[in-house]
Amino acid sequence: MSVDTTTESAPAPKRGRNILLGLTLFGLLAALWLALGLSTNAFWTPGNISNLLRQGAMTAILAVGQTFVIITAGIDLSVGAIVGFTSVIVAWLLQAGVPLWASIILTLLMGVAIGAFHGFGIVRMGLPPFIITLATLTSLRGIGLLITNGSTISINHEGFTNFSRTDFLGVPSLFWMVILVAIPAFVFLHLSRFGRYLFAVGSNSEAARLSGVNVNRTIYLAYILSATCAAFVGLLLASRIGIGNATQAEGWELQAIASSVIGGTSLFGAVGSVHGPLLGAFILATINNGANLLNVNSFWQRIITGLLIIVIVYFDQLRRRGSR
Amino acid sequence: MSVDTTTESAPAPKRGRNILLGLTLFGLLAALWLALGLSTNAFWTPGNISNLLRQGAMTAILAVGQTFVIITAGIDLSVGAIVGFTSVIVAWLLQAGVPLWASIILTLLMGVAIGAFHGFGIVRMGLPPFIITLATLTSLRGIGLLITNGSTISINHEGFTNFSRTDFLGVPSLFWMVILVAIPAFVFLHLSRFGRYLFAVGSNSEAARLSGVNVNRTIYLAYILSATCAAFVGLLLASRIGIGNATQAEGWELQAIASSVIGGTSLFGAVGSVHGPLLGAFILATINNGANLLNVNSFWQRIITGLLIIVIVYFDQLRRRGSR
Amino acid sequence: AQEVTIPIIVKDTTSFYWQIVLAGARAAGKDLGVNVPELGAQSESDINGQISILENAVAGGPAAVVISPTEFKALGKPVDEAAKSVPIIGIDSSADSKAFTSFLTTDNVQGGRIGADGLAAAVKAVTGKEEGEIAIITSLPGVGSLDQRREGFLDQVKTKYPGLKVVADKYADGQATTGLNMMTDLITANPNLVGVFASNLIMAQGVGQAIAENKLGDKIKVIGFDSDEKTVGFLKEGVLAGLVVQDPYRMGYDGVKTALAVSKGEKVEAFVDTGANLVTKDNMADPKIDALLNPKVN
Amino acid sequence: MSSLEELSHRHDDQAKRADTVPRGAAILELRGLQKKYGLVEALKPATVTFLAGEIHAIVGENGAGKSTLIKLLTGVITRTAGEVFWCGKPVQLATPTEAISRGINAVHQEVVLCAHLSVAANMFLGDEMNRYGMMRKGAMEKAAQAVLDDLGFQLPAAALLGSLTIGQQQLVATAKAAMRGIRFLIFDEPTAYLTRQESAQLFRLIRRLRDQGVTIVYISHRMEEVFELADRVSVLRDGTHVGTRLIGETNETELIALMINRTIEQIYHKEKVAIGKPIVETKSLSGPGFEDVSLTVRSGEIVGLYGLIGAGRSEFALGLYGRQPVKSGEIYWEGQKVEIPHERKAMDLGIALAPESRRDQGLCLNLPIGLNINLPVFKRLSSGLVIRKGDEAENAERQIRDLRIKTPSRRVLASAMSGGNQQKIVIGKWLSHGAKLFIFDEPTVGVDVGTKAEIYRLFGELLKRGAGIILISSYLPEVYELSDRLHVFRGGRLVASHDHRAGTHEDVLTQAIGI
Ligand SMILES: Nc1ncnc2c1ncn2[C@@H]1O[C@H](COP(=O)(O)OP(=O)(O)OP(=O)(O)O)[C@@H](O)[C@H]1O
Ligand SMILES: Nc1ncnc2c1ncn2[C@@H]1O[C@H](COP(=O)(O)OP(=O)(O)OP(=O)(O)O)[C@@H](O)[C@H]1O
Ligand SMILES: [Mg+2]
Ligand SMILES: [Mg+2]
Repeated sequence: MSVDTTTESAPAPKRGRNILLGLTLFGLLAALWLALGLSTNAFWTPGNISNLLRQGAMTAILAVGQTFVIITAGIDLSVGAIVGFTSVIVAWLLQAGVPLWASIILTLLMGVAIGAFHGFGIVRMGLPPFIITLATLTSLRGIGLLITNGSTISINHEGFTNFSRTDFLGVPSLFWMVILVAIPAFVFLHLSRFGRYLFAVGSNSEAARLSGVNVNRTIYLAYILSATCAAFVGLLLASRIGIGNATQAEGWELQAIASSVIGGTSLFGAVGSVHGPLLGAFILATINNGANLLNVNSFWQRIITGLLIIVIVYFDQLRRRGSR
Repeated sequence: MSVDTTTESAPAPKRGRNILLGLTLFGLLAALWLALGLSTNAFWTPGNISNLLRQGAMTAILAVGQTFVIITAGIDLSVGAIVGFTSVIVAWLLQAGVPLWASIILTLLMGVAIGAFHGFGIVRMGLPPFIITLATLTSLRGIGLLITNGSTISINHEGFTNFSRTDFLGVPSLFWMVILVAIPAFVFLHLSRFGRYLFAVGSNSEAARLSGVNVNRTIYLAYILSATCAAFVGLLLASRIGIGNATQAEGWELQAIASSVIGGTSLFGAVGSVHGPLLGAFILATINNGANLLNVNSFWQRIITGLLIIVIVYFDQLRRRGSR
Repeated sequence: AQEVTIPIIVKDTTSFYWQIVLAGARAAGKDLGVNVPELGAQSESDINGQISILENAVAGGPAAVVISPTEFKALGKPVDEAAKSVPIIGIDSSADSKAFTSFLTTDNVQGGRIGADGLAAAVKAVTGKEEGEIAIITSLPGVGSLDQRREGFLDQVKTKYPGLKVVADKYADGQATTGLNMMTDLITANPNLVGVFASNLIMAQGVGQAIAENKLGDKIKVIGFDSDEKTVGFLKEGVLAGLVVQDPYRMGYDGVKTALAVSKGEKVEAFVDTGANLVTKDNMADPKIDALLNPKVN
Repeated sequence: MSSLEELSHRHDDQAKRADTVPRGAAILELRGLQKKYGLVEALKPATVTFLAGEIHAIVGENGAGKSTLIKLLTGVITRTAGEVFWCGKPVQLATPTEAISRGINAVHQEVVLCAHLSVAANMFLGDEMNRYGMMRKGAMEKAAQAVLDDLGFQLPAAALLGSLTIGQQQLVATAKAAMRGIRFLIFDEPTAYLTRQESAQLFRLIRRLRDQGVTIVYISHRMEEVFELADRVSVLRDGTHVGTRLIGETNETELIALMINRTIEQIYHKEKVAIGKPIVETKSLSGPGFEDVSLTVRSGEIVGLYGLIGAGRSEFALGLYGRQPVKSGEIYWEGQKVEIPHERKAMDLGIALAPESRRDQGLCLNLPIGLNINLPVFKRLSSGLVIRKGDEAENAERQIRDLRIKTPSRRVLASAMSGGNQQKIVIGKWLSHGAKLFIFDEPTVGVDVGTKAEIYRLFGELLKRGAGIILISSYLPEVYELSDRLHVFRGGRLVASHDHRAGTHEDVLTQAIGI
């Protein structure tokens, strides 16, 4: 109920910190790109850069949605399951002959509904976010499998499945989708008062409530945004793989969370940005892309990813403490 | 100044609550067992009860270790990976001709080392528990796969692989292992001062520190206990399936956390017990066992598990609020 | 002269089966002087991951790519696209694409049928007739090759062995322990069970363990899929009645060999079936079978 | 028009639409208002009337129900029974939003703000200035700064709240409430963390608001403040409203008698104890927030530290206690030079610290009172690793009894205690520790008169046992009356020292401010 003033748990980001952090992560990404450019011929080819932008896109969108939730000091473990589930939903709708636009809208609404259910569980039933989203994670995979009877649903809509492969102005359409999500997300989080309410709720929800902030609505909002981002990614995935399959995107929730944290979001809430998770997601994508190009054994790839997460977050902590 | 507090205005004391909660979960378990006994003939056979005790055992031990960590307001996402990893370690050691006792001790020490590394990351490097354990989760699987080269190591030590199948006094040895862990865990958490320190650190680490609690050591202790429990489960798993395989026990961390929370542990820290997670683990095992006996579709099984988690935790919350 | 690079992309690098494929490819690389990056997703259900790996591999400018698509439909377009810049050789499973230059596959539906035949024979050997309750356990839902094995198995049972009744059709979560728990529960729930088809390696291990624990090798006949030291041991002990074994080593080796030939402009066969065999205690000493069971990994 | 008025009349339309009553008429009436927490009746049915434009003080001992009453009025908690009339009409006041919309606002006993947001963002939280749906960050910051300057609070509006001291945060909360509470403003122990100078500023603000017609409710344990400010005063005892008096028709003795049902002859009880050998001596001790501090504490002696907010006293205490690294200087313990690298070393030597912020540093709020009290001494209560349950219970219950902590059981969670009772738990933690040096940082914040007297008597007990005490307080009468030696801090340095009751209040204050 009181303001948490102990110095450890209330990192005191100065004004410029967010920008500085963004810059430094950007520096890290640039350094990675430079190093890979020097060590492999293939890295700086247009084809590979396109690949990279495509490969980071889905995690990036998930990470932005996840960041809204983490800023409120919550967590959304269900995003991977939502991606798999909504890929089934859209495939099912298309197969049933529902027009494309309606299928897309219905699928996104499904995301809204799932997010609202999470909000309901947290706000009305008083469940910890970890638990309610873990439960939907389990159940959604089950429902998706039931719909497909454990198998996959093919999507025969050419326009839909070609979309993820097209380019626009030389940039892959999947990356345009990141921009499409990131710009309103930025306006929402950093410029509108609803964004500020997310921070306030994450910092001290009692204080927010006493100030007349509708805390419940803010929590609903965060989880709906996260689930809707996930449903959107479900559409993109369905387009990319051309099928609906409920077991896809397993473990993506952890990648989204990791991207968000690498991007400077604090799991204790009230610290985060929109550009951070985007950079985090593309750093992770670069590590994978680079490892493939360098022909690093896929097991080593896991080990390196784990170590890099530690190193990146550690330096971020250092910088934060230093900039106090 | 008089303190005229009448006894009838006493809010339900905490101790009674714990027992009540324990009892009620126990009641739930009993109800489940009764219902299953009525709906299938096979449930109340000695063989099936043995199976059930065996099936819940490993999650139960993981959940107890996890509970220590959660009480300090932390989380250990790595336990599933540790199980898989240590199953590889023990198989590897046995294959290399290391005597059984030495293999077991070395494997457990590996658990201690991993837990200590987590403590180091949290205490010295200032990383959030979620992140450091997520990183080890990723890396450990990689190391395990590297050791086995993506495959499995068979264990040819008959005594070791027979162990998990034996009974003692009619009770499966795996369940004896639960008791072997639970009794010292109970003494540690509920009767020793270190247990109190875990609660204090989880509630307010600054207050604990100023009261002379060695907060860092307490955190080290919690993570070492959790990782060692996981290493112990790794031994049991290796004995049970007779192989070392780094990709085993995937997702068990979430099951352990769910068991712990179903058992009344609060993810915000400072609330938890030893009997709670045990009951939680056996409730989950019963759901799976029952679903198998009733030949419930595997996909429905997932859906039901998710829903039951919500229902159980919800009623637990209600009871808690009511008893305040 | 620059070294020729032919990457091989498998479905799941964390499985023994695919490690044998990679071992074959590695051997071919050594024999033929080709650089063979060993790539692959980390789970058979990670379709998107495999697409990304394919894209990355093509970006590296190889002479050809050998791939085993995780999913028939999903990999179709990516393979089409990749084939625009480099020849693609398919192994093990196919994809919805006409762009493959050559195919070395084993028919998983056929594998399922072989499993059904093996199970029926094993049941008959004990009870004298092809009758009784049987079960199938699939390791993971949503995996193309496992779906095909299940389909082949169920179809064969339905058409050829009407006396065999499938009383349980279960999906696990890719964990041996889950397979083990499921099997012990099946034993409890279905005392008349006579046979089980465990359609991949990890399930064969889990199910085998359950049979071994309950010493039911004589009563319940289990057919597994693929082999490793552990399951071969089970086969010897009579815990498992049979294993459906493919030739992953050859697929890897010949895949790279064919790819090299294609990249040099040579003509290759468009379709090769590397086959699947039923291994039982009786034929396991057979030299040909023995070579399948003990591939030269490493 | 000043910045404050400009802002507080931002919602004038709304205020005009709302009912108004003439000055002196009843603006808010409580009829049989009651609050139960489970079986605990925190507020028994109370009937109180507040008049428009008055300063209405509420007094009562710890746990009497004052904060509960305030929380009911501001929609923080909902009532169990009773009715509330606002300008003669029944209202619900079920949510903070409803209270705010009627112009009711409060500065709560515990600072309730967002540490991660800036001062300006906190002041405008829930009531942002918008244009085209976007926040006007610059405009809000400017307006917030103007209000802070107008009120004479020297705080930067752009600073992060978490970087301020509790006292400064309290000022932000005050500014925020003043900016919004255009009809009815409640202060729950606002001076607890303020020094005399800040208090004076606050009083000026309160009178100014009253003159504008705002109704003020003022809760305090400090009688002189009540008599200085209030027009009327209501007394609560054990959740019961025992009376309301015009300030001119009552006196301190009567109020205290109403509050605690007995009289206290002397609050500042100072035990006469022979002063003995030095226990601790610091020589030019410097660390984060304090510099070059040399002082000595002898057995049987109270050493008082006085200063304004941010003078560095707490930092000095934490440095001496090993919580924060000391940069330079020396510490002598009973004549021996020692290093105190961590808190455990301090405890082993025999130092006890009752820290400044009970919520952040003092208590594990969601754990039982008993566990909190025993936390520093579990080692002593254990044989080997295992705790002796009997001793554990006995120690906790003794402290609860001795300190008269108002709880039915040691198993009740600390969070269910009123502010003053929580403070007693913090003190109780250290009494059985057997320390030689006690550092009390703001020990009487939020503590009622009766308990204050108890605490001062307790100091006497400790001194008689041969202990020494460092008493850090921003409440000048307290340090002034009790200290054998009074040190004044300013800007992290020790700037002046006085013997017992040497120099006047004004001298000390001047030295603390530094004019
Ligand atoms: N959340 C709660 N649950 C149970 N009891 C509570 C709760 N909050 C307060 N109480 C009880 O209600 C009573 C009144 O508390 P309140 O905070 O109103 O006292 P107060 O008069 O403000 O005291 P102080 O001067 O110490 O601040 C106390 O006995 C307290 O223990
Ligand atoms: N984490 C920090 N980093 C830098 N300076 C700090 C930090 N915390 C406090 N300070 C500064 O140290 C000085 C001493 O603060 P401190 O809280 O010790 O003062 P105090 O005399 O105890 O006052 P109060 O009455 O507020 O308790 C202040 O100027 C404060 O701004
Ligand atoms: Mg109060
Ligand atoms: Mg202080």
